[in-house]
Amino acid sequence: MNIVVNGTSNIVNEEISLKQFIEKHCPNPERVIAEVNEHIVKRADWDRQLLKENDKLELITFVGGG
Amino acid sequence: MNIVVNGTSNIVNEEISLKQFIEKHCPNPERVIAEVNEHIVKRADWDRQLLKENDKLELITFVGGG
Amino acid sequence: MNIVVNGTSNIVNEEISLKQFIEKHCPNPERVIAEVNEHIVKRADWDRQLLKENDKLELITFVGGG
Amino acid sequence: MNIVVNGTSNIVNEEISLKQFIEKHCPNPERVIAEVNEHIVKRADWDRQLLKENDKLELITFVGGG
Amino acid sequence: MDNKKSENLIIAGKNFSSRFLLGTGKFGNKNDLALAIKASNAEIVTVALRRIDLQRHEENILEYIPPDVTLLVNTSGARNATEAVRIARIAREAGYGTWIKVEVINDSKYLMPDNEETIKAVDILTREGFVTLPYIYPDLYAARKLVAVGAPSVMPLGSLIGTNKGLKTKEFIRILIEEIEVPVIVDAGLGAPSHAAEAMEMGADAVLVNTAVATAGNPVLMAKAFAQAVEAGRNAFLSALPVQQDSTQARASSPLTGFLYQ
Amino acid sequence: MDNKKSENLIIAGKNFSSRFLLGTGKFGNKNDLALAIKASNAEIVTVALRRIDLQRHEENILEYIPPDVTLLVNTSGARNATEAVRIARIAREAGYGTWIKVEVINDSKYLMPDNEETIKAVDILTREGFVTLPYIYPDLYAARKLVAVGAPSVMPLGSLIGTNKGLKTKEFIRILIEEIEVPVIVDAGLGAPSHAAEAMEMGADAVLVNTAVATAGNPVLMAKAFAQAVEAGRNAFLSALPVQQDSTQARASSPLTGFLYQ
Amino acid sequence: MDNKKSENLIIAGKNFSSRFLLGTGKFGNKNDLALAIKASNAEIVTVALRRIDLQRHEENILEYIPPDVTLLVNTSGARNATEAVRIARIAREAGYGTWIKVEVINDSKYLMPDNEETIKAVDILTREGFVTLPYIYPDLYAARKLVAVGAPSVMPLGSLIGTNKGLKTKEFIRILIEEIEVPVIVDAGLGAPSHAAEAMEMGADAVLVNTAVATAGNPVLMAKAFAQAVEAGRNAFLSALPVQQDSTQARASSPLTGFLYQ
Amino acid sequence: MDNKKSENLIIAGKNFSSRFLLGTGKFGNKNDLALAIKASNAEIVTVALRRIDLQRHEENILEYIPPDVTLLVNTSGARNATEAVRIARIAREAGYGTWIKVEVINDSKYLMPDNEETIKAVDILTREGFVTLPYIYPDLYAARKLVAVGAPSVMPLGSLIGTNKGLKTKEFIRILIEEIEVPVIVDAGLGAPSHAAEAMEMGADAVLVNTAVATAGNPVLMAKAFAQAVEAGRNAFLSALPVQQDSTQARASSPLTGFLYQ
Repeated sequence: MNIVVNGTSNIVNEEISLKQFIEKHCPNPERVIAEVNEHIVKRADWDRQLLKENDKLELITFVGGG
Repeated sequence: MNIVVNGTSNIVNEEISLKQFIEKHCPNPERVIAEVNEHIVKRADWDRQLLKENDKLELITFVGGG
Repeated sequence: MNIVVNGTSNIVNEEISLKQFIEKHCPNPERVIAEVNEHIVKRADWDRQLLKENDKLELITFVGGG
Repeated sequence: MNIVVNGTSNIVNEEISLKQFIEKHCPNPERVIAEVNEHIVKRADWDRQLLKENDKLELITFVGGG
Repeated sequence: MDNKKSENLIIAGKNFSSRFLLGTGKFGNKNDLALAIKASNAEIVTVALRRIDLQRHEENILEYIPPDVTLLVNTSGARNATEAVRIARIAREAGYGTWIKVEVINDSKYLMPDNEETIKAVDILTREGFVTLPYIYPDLYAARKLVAVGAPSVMPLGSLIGTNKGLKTKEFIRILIEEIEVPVIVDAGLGAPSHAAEAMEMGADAVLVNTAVATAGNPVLMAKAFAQAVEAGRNAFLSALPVQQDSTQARASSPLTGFLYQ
Repeated sequence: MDNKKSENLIIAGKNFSSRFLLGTGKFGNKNDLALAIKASNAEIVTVALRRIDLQRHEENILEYIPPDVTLLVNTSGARNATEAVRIARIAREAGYGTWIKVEVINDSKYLMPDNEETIKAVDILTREGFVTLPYIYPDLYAARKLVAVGAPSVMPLGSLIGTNKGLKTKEFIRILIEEIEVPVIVDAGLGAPSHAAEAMEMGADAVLVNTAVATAGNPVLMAKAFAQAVEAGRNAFLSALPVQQDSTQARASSPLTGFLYQ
Repeated sequence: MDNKKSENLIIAGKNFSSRFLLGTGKFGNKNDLALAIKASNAEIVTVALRRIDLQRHEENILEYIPPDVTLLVNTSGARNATEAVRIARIAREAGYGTWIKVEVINDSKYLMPDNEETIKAVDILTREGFVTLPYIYPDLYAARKLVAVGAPSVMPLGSLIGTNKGLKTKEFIRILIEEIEVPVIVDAGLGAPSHAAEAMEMGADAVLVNTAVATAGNPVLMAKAFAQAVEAGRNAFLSALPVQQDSTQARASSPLTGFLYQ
Repeated sequence: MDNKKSENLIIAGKNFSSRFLLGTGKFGNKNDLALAIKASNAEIVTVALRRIDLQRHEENILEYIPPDVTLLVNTSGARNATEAVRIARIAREAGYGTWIKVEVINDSKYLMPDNEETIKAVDILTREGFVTLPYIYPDLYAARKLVAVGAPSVMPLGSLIGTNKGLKTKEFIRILIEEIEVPVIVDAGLGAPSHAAEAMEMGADAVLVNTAVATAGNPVLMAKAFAQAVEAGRNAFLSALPVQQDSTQARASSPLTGFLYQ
C-alpha cells in the first residue's frame, strides 16, 4: 500500500491506523498535527482512521518562526 | 432653460447650440473640450448639438500638471 | 564712589564692605560667588573686604546649563 | 663603499658620480628626483656630485596619487 | 486618535502591558528563547508550522514558551490566501488558538508580503473567528482594506526580513500611524534597539523582532535591550519629543552671554 | 579595549552605575529638573555659572540637585582657554568641586567647540588638580592630545548644540571609541532616545542630554525615556549586535520551504 | 536584464534619447516652461485636464510645449479607475494622443496612489489602445500585475508628491529595477539633482520631476541641472559604480608607505 | 559671499572653468587616466611622490597628463609638517610647480588628516611662495587658521579616504561654506556622482574624486559622469533649490480639485 507522507511515497505493508503510523514514525507523537487528504484529523480520531492506498498524509508540528 | 455647466446652474433663455454657448462664454474656444451628459461631443459636432433643459455640460481644458 | 558691578557702573555713597553690598543688593546672598578685580574673595573674607573707588565686582551664581 | 639608497644598503666598488649611479640603476633616469643626505641635487649638478661612503640617497619619482 | 496613548496595547479586546513582541525563529539554543521571553517580558510570541522531519528528533518549541504568553501562529510558507487560511485552520485544530500572523509571500528573493492576498486571507479568517494580525508592506489603501475586513491590527515591515536595516519605510509607516485606527506593529528588519525606539517614538503601538535578537551574541540580553528601547520610545512618544531644528544654526542650552563679557 | 565593557562607567577613579548625564539648562520648571534627575537616575549633572541679575529673584539651581549627584560645572561662556580656566577656578572657590566640563566656544552662530583652546585649558586645569571632561568636535588627533594632557574622558558632539539632529558625527565618534582609551561621552544634539541608543550601541560609554529633555512636553518622562534608551543601547553593545545585511536580499526568520509545497 | 543598458529609453516601441521627463504644473511663468523643456531636452512632458474657469482668461499650456515633444496626459483628479478611464478618453477625444500617466489618488492628505485602482484603469485603457504609464507606490506585486495587464512602464514614487525629500523608497524601487522588465521611471518627491542622479545610478530608466524645477529660483537652469544629473547618474550606472566600503577603515588612494620612512 | 556665485573657480588668482578635480591614484590602466582627464575636462589633477623601485620599470605618470592641466602635488606620506614641507620642496625642485595639496596623516588606519600639523605646513609653505590646498577634517577653527596663514582654498573630507560613503561630514562642510571666504573643495570619500552633486548643491566650490573613478568598471565614463554631476549640482546651487517640506503631508503638482468632483 502506497502512502504519500509529507510529499514522499512510503510503502506500508500491513493495515495500519493513523495513530499507529504516527507512533511508529514520529519521534514526538504528542507534537504532531495530522492531515489526511487535506482534512485535519483530530487527535481523538487518529485511532479509528485507517490508512488507505494513495492517502496523502501531512504530519505537521510547531517550530520557531518570526 | 437650466443648464449645469461645470457643476454650476446657468439659466439660458434662448435656444442655443453647444458651439454658440462655448463661443459666448469661453475666452479661448479653441482650447475647449466639451462633454454633454458625460458624453464627449467632438468639435465638428458642436454646431448641431442643441442644448436642452437640464443638460450637464463639462467644459474642460489642458493645464499644467505633474 | 563708582563701582563697576557685573559690567555696569554703580554709585555707592557710604563706605561699605563686600558683605554689606551683597546683602543689600542680591536677593540670595548665600548663592553668590564674588570676584573683586578678577580675584575671588572667599565668603569668609567678605566682611573685611571694603569696596574702593573703581573696584570691579563680578557677582556670579550657579544656573542651569548643559 | 656603502651607500644607503632609498633605505637599503648598497655596496659600490668604484668611484661613481650621482649621474652615473642613476643611469646605471634607474630604468627611467629622466623621471628621477635625487636627494643626497636630505639635500636635493639638481639634475644639472648630478655629474659633479660624487658619491661618498655612507651617503644617503633618496631617488624619488612622480606617481599617481589622490 | 486617543487610543494611541492608552497605557496598554489592546488588540481584539485583549490587554497587553508589553509592547514588545518576540519571534522564535533562528534561536541556536532553545533555552535562550525561554530566557529571552522572560528577560523581555514579551506577552506575544510568534511560532510557525512545518512538516515533521521523520528522521530527526526535534525539540518542541512550545515547551520553551510560558503558558501565559499569547501564541501568534505565523502562516509563513503560504504563497496565497488559500494556503494561509489552510495553515490557520491547522493551527486552530491543533488547539493553538486563534491568533494568526497572516503572512503571505510569493517572492522567494525579497520575501515581500503580498498585500492583496493577505487582505483576502484576513477577510476569510475573520469570518471564521480568527484574530488576524496581517504582516504587510506599508500601503495606506491596503491597511484601510484590512481594517475594513476586520483586522484588529496591522504589522507593516520596517525593512526586508532579516536585513537588520531598520526603518526604511518610515515615511509610510508614519502615514499608517496617523490614518489607521487599529494598532500599528512594526515588524521585520529592525536590527537594533535604536530602530525599535525610533518606531515607538513616532507613535507605533508595538514592534516585533526576531532575527536581531536570535542571532545576537547574547540573545537574552539583546531581548532585554529591545524591550527597554521599546519602553524608552513609548515614553518619548508620550512625552512629546521636541522637533529637530532645520536651520544649521545651533541653540545654546547653557547661558552664553552676560558672563565674562563686556 | 577591555574597560569598554566594564559594568560601571569609571571616570577619574570614580564609579557611576548610570551612563546617562543630564544637563540642567532650559527647564521651564525647576521641580521638573529635580524629578527628571530622579526618574533617570542620573549621577552626573551639569550646571553653569552666570552673573547675577540684581533686579530679579532667581531660584537656586543647586537646591534642585540631590547632594549625592556629581556636579559637573560647565565653562560655557568661555571663548578661550584663559576664560575657561578662570571659570573653573571660580567654581572650585565656590566650593563646588573640581569636576569641570571644559567648553570653549568662539563662534556664536554654530557654537562649535574650539578644540585647540580646549586642549590648552585641560592642560592647565589638570595640573591644578581638576577633573576635566572636555566638550569637543570629534577629531582623533585632538582627542589623543587631550588624553595626553590628562583628560579622563572626552565628550564629542553628536550634532550642533540644541538641534536635536542626532548622531551626525557617527563615523568620527566611532573612531574615538576604537582609538581612545578613556570613556567617550556623546554630548550635544541627541534629540531622541533612539539617538542615545544608537550612540551606546556602537560603544559610546555614556551620553549627556539637555535640550531634548528640558524642552519636551513632559521632561520627567523624557528623562526616564533617555535613561532607558541608554541602558538598551548599552545592553545591545554588550550583546554584540548582528550586522546589517548589505545585499538587498531578505533572509527568512521563519521556515519557508517544505510545508504545503511539492 | 539587458535592455536596462540600452542607449535609448524605449517605451511602447518609441525611442527617447532623453531620460528626463518634465511635469508642467506650478510654473509661475509659462515662458519658463518652454525654456525649461528646451534647456533640459525633455522629450516627454506631462499635462493635466481641468474644468475651464469661465470667468478668467487662462493661457493655453499647449502653446508652450514644442510639437515634437510627447505629451503624457495625467489623470490627476481621478479617485478611482472609472474616473481615470474617463479622463483618458477625454484626452484622446481632444486629439491629444494616447499616452496617459495613470494617476489615481483617493487620499487628499498624502496624495498616495491607489495601486489597485490603478491596475484596473491600466487594464481597461490598454485594451482600448492607450499607452499607459502608471504612477504607483513601489510594490513588487502591483508592478507585476501592471506589467501583466500591459503597462509598458511603471512610475514609482520617490517620496510624497511635492515634498522634495528624495528617494525615501530606495530599497523598494531597487526591487522593481531588478525584477520588472519594463522601464522604471522614478516620479514624485525628487527635490534635487543629486536625488535624480542617485535614482539613475542604481539603474532607474528615467525620472520625472515637476515641483523641484517649477518652484526653483531659476526654473530653466534647474531643469538643465536635473537633465545633467540624469545623464551623470546614467553614465555612472553604465560604468558600474564601485561599492561602499563597510568597514570604518580608510583605503589610501595615494601611496603612503616607502617614502620618507625607514 | 558673492564670489561663491562666480562663474569660474578662482584659486590664487588662477581661473578654472571646471569644478571637478581628478586624482590619479589606483588607475589600473594609465591610458584610462589620460582619457578620463579628457572626458571630464578636469583642469587640476593630483599626483604624488614616491621612492623609485630600482627593480621595476614603471610608467611615467606625467606622460598621461596633458601639459595645460595644473598639477597639484600631494604630500601624501607626510606624517607631520616637516615632512610635508620637505616633499613640497622636492616637487618644486623637480620643476613641478608650486601647487601643493598639503596632506598630513599620522594615523595609518583611518587616514585622518592632522589639522594642526597641516596648518603649520601651510604656514611655512605659503611663506616660501607655494600655493597650498590643505586637505582637512572639516573643523571651522582649523579652516579659519588656514585662511589666516594664507591657504587660498580648503579641502575638507566628505568621508574617510577610499570608502565611497559620500558626504558624512555634510553638516560641518556646510559651516565652512558659510563661514570661510576661500573656495571649499570637497575631497575624499565621494563614491558616486550623486554625492558630488549633493556637495555642489549646498554650495561647495568644487570636488576632488579619485577612488570612485579609478576603480569603476569604466573609469573614463565614470569621470565624465562625475563632471556632469558637478555641473548639475553647481547649476542647482545657482538656481536656488526649493526646500524640503518637513511635514509628512504631500503637495500636489497637478490641479486636484474642481474636475469630476462636486
